[in-house]
Amino acid sequence: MTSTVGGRSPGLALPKSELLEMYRQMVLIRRFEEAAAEQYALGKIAGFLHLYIGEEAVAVGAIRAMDPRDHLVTHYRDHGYALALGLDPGRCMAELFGKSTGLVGGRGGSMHFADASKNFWGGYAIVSGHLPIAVGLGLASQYQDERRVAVAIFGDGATNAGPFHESMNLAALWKLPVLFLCENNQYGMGTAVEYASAVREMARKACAYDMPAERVDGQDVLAVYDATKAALEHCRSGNGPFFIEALTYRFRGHSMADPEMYRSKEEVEEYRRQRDPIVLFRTRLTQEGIAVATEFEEIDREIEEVVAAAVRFAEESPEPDPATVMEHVYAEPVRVS
Amino acid sequence: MTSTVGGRSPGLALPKSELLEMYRQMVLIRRFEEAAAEQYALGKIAGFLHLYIGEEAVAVGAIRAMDPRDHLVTHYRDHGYALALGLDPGRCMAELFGKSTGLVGGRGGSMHFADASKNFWGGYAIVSGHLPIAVGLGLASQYQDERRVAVAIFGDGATNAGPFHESMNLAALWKLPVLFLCENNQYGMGTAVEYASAVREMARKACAYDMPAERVDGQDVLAVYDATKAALEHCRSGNGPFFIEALTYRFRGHSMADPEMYRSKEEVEEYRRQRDPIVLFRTRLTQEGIAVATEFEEIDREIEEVVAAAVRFAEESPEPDPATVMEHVYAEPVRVS
Amino acid sequence: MAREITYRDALREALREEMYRDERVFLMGEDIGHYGGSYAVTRGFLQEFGPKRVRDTPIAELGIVGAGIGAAIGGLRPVVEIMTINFSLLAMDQIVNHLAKLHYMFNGQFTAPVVIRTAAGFGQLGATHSQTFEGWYAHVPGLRVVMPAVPKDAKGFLKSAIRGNDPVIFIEHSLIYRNRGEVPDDEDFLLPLEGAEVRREGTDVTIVSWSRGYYLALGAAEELAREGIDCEVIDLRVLRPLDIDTVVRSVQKTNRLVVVEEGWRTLAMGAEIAAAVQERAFDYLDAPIARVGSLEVPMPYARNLERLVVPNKDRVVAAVRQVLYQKQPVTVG
Amino acid sequence: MAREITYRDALREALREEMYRDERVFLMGEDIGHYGGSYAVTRGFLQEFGPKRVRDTPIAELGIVGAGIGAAIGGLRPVVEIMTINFSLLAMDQIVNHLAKLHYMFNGQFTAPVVIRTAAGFGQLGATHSQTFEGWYAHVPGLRVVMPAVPKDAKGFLKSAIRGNDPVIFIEHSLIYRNRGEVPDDEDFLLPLEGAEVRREGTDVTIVSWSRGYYLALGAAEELAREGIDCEVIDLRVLRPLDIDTVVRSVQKTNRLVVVEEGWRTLAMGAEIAAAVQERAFDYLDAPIARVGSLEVPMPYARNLERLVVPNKDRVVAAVRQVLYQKQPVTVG
Ligand SMILES: Cc1ncc(C[n+]2csc(CCOP(=O)(O)OP(=O)(O)O)c2C)c(N)n1
Ligand SMILES: Cc1ncc(C[n+]2csc(CCOP(=O)(O)OP(=O)(O)O)c2C)c(N)n1
Ligand SMILES: [Mg+2]
Ligand SMILES: [Mg+2]
Repeated sequence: MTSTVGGRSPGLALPKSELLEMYRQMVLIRRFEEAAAEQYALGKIAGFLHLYIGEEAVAVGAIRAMDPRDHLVTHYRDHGYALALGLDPGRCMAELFGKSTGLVGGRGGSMHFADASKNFWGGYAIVSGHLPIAVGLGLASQYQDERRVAVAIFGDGATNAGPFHESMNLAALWKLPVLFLCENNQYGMGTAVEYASAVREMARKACAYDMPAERVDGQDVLAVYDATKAALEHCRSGNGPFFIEALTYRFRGHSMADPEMYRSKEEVEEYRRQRDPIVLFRTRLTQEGIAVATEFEEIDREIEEVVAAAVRFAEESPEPDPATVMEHVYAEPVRVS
Repeated sequence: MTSTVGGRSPGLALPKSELLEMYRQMVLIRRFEEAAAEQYALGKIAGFLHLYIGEEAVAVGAIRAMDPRDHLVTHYRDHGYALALGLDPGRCMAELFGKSTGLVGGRGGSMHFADASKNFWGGYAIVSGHLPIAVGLGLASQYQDERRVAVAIFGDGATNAGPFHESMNLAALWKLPVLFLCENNQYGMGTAVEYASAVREMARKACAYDMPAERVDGQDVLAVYDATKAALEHCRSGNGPFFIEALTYRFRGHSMADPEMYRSKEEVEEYRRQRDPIVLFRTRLTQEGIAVATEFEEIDREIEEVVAAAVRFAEESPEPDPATVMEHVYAEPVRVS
Repeated sequence: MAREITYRDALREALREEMYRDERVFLMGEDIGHYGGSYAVTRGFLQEFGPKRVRDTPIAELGIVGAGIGAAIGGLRPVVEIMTINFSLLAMDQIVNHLAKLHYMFNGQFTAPVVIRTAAGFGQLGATHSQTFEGWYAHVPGLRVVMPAVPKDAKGFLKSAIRGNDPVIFIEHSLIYRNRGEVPDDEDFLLPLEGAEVRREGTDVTIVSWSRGYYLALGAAEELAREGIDCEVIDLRVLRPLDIDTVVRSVQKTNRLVVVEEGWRTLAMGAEIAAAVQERAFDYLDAPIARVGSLEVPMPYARNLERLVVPNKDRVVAAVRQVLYQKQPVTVG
Repeated sequence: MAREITYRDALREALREEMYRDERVFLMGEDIGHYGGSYAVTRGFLQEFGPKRVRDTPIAELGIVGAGIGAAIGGLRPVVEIMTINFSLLAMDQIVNHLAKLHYMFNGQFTAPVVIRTAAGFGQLGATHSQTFEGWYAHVPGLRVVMPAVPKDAKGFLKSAIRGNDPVIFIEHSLIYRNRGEVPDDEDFLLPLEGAEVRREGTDVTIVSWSRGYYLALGAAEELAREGIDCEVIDLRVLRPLDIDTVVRSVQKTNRLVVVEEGWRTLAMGAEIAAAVQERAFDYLDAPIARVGSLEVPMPYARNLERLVVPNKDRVVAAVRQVLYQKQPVTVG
């Protein structure tokens, strides 16, 4: 498994501003989601809310490595990606509140963030169902000679589903620029990898398609950045798809409804203490002499405000106009019946 | 790829009667299908008819290695398996004719042969759709501690479909006694393997599930027998599933409707001349001094009669009774509406 | 003897009793074991019965339904859980092309008695998690489709489904798991997998529904009763085979019919019921049969939009008034 | 200007013209290239357009529909072929949970204009290869579902489908590819993807059908005309959105309706048509609406059994007599 600790990460050569921005994004995701959990408890947010807390390094590292023209599709655990893409936290929170100012006007909620202007084609809630869509985006890129990579985000659980396999095969067969980025957080809902997958390392599944693959420490934002950067380069250069498995861990339940009976409190505590990606990155930047405590603290404070403002914005935004409920079922007008 | 040529095949240690029976079965399949093709041309058989000609060694070698208690499910190209299992050629032909005396009373036709008394749970016509069923049969065996292996027959084309992947993973995850026997005849309908699969060797797909796999010369009936025997032993001993790829070739079109524009006449001729499994086996048995020309000729003559009788039986059998058309939709009585 | 228990507990009892009764019965599905079941129906079962009989599976709806079929052919009695009916679309080929057809296609040689438990429901879950497809399954010869509304039926049907020899699509509803009702004590309490039930007798209009819709129908009937409108309420219970006779008999008495369901109106159960009733009770009908269903949109997340989309008691009341010509016909979604 | 060509050639022309007109249009499907298309619709296309635009795919219905969705989002105009509608069950999740919903779910931000071409049909193909599911697709908001009967519609609809911005399920029929009919010469001949067509005017009874069923309806009408029974025949053409108004207008004239289709009767298109027509033309109906469909069994292979199962002209004639009360009501399957 690739990690940057010990070695010299190319990511460390990023300008300090970018490194701090990565830190900022990770903190933003963390605080945004903590606020979302609170609002959920207050009944302001409903339905499914899948928190990304603990996994922030994956989204932040990956998005930092991407070109703005690259395509992105994710699964339902999508807040982190939206925020790392720079989408407005207010609009993100408003989406969770089901408000008209939300990313998709309140129609999608937590699982269906999207922003076409960022080539973020959405979060999808059918496990593995979005993978063929990523393949198609890769096909569109290749067909139009665009050198854009389609990045697909999914979990360990998704790799056991048929659509994953069909997607991997198609992408490899046609040498499409698709980056399969698997967040192996070791559980699919309450089912540990060992109860769901014949192999424990998701990256091994790429062998069936002769697809290059790499495992990376998903708690190490620089490692994710480095691996993604290299993988994107591979895809962009016409070498076909690439598979990255980012080993990570979610600190919260699968969704807000999760009684978490399938893992021990100790296991979770252990990860929180030892493997918090924000703490790890902060420590790293400190050790490398790139930033000092007060800089982090200032960011932390700023984020508190950003998140508070986001909640306020969501709270104060209007509900969707009921008159629009039938809009956008079809793109073309429907005249009969 | 495993072949018996050169080395000493355990299959050769079979009693002469069994070896000749294998020869007989291969000839039976060949002649049976040639007759079926004729009857198709005469309009006695309709719908889809997928001939197995050229691939006989796979069914005959595999079935010979199986225990009668083992389960079998196949794809639609199923005549060879039925005949190798010893099912009555007359009832097989009658099924093709859609007659009441057919294996399944004329309800299934070519693609849906079955005989529960032989643990042959049917030919299925949705590519890869029967693989999860084989997994379930393996599960039933394991659950009931039966030491029966579930053997699934499928083509190269099926390995690109999602259900294949879900089946492989489940079988490997639960260490089920399932033998995945892939007939790689190098085409799925008119699509050559290279246009359909990211890897050319189907056996490589097992790596994603940590499943042992072997390639075998599917034109060499002894090689198939040997490989299947060993694989079944592996499965029966509680080691989980096994994957065999039998490299073979179909001498006829995909079905009777196939204009065969996707491959050259030369390619087909080459295989017919060099790689006919019947000729290869006959030559082998002759070289090994196991049997002489007159013995083969007698079998050939006998088969002519068997097949002629089968056609007669089919021809003379009655159509299904129209009054039965609604029978067997449900196993339990339906009382309402 | 009977006790009042929840719909969830009725299901739990049915499963437990059948598992104790018959070793061949086992459960298989996503998160039914370590997680405890996404709707807690199987909570504690893994601990009680062990991992052989309570099998957590990979996320592979098609694969596990197919494995259920094979296991059933191989002599077991699988109860396969598909977490929600939305995901059953992934298993559609196994259900329709395999499970429903085996028995007929192979001339009755063998059966595949698989019970597929799944759940409909909604609640700000978004477009892909708020659907219901009972009408699709009810279209398919070879399947039995059950959608109980009350705990007694939940238990009696599930036990019959497990013991029977036909494949059964057993559809629960996430919003009624906590509903309570009387359930007989008898461990051999079984209900035949057919037949609608008149749960409230009335003379003015018939309302047909099932599952959660039944409660909407009942609520509307109670509200209308206060105005002196006397509704007969039928719980359809089983969607295939369809007990249209019970509906027809009721319409012959009331002469008016409203069907209430949660699916999109077009081509849902209500269409079949309306078509079948006009075929058999044409001369009895005093008004067009009305159908109450969801607005024809992918379900929006926002609370206010979702409320507009799904049927509610007011819409049922409006539909009843419509078939009674009490007001200008109202659009009922 | 118009020429008489086959249904197959109409489709071929539509595809070729649109491929020449717009570089973004490409075809993807199993055996559409080297094999030449299982129904020869794309024969020669690989040679004409090359492998970039005529893409043979692995057997992976779900994957290729999904890839079509992604390609469409990415700016292309994919025409995805699913060899037969039976296999579309494997892609059901992509079609229903993804394709149909994207536009709404993401608030209109983008569209996925995928055309899915597929074929219904039968002919001793057995239980898993003889089905038709147009009614299922017509249930789903967000999809347009087209099932043309005549070459002109085949061409005009397919071209419109490719140029339009909505997903379209375009269903052909294996038994009418050789039917001939007039097709305009114009390369910009487009037909809006909505609207039924009255193809034969009549006064006594309305017969509604589509695709191959239309020919059964027409045959029955011609036979009945000899006895002086004057049938109006409507080709429904598009199943979603459903042009019920055209049917209602006709029924207001004829007062009697027969629906003819190939699917199992229960919960098929005929159910919706019957339900919708009784809603809107209740007072005009002089007889129960009759539905002719397939017997409710998995399709048997044997010729004589298959003949019993599928609808035929005689059954349509019997249904017409039934709604005319000409004889004792006949069971129409
Ligand atoms: C096809 C399908 N089956 C089941 C579910 C229910 N479900 C939602 S998330 C999830 C677990 C997914 O696990 P994984 O892919 O590892 O992603 P993670 O949630 O761990 O990020 C399940 C089973 C679903 N949404 N879609
Ligand atoms: C799901 C599905 N898609 C497509 C088809 C049509 N079809 C029938 S056989 C076949 C090719 C299968 O190839 P392979 O698995 O290699 O088996 P082979 O016919 O070569 O023995 C195809 C595409 C089908 N029956 N099922
Ligand atoms: Mg996970
Ligand atoms: Mg093949």
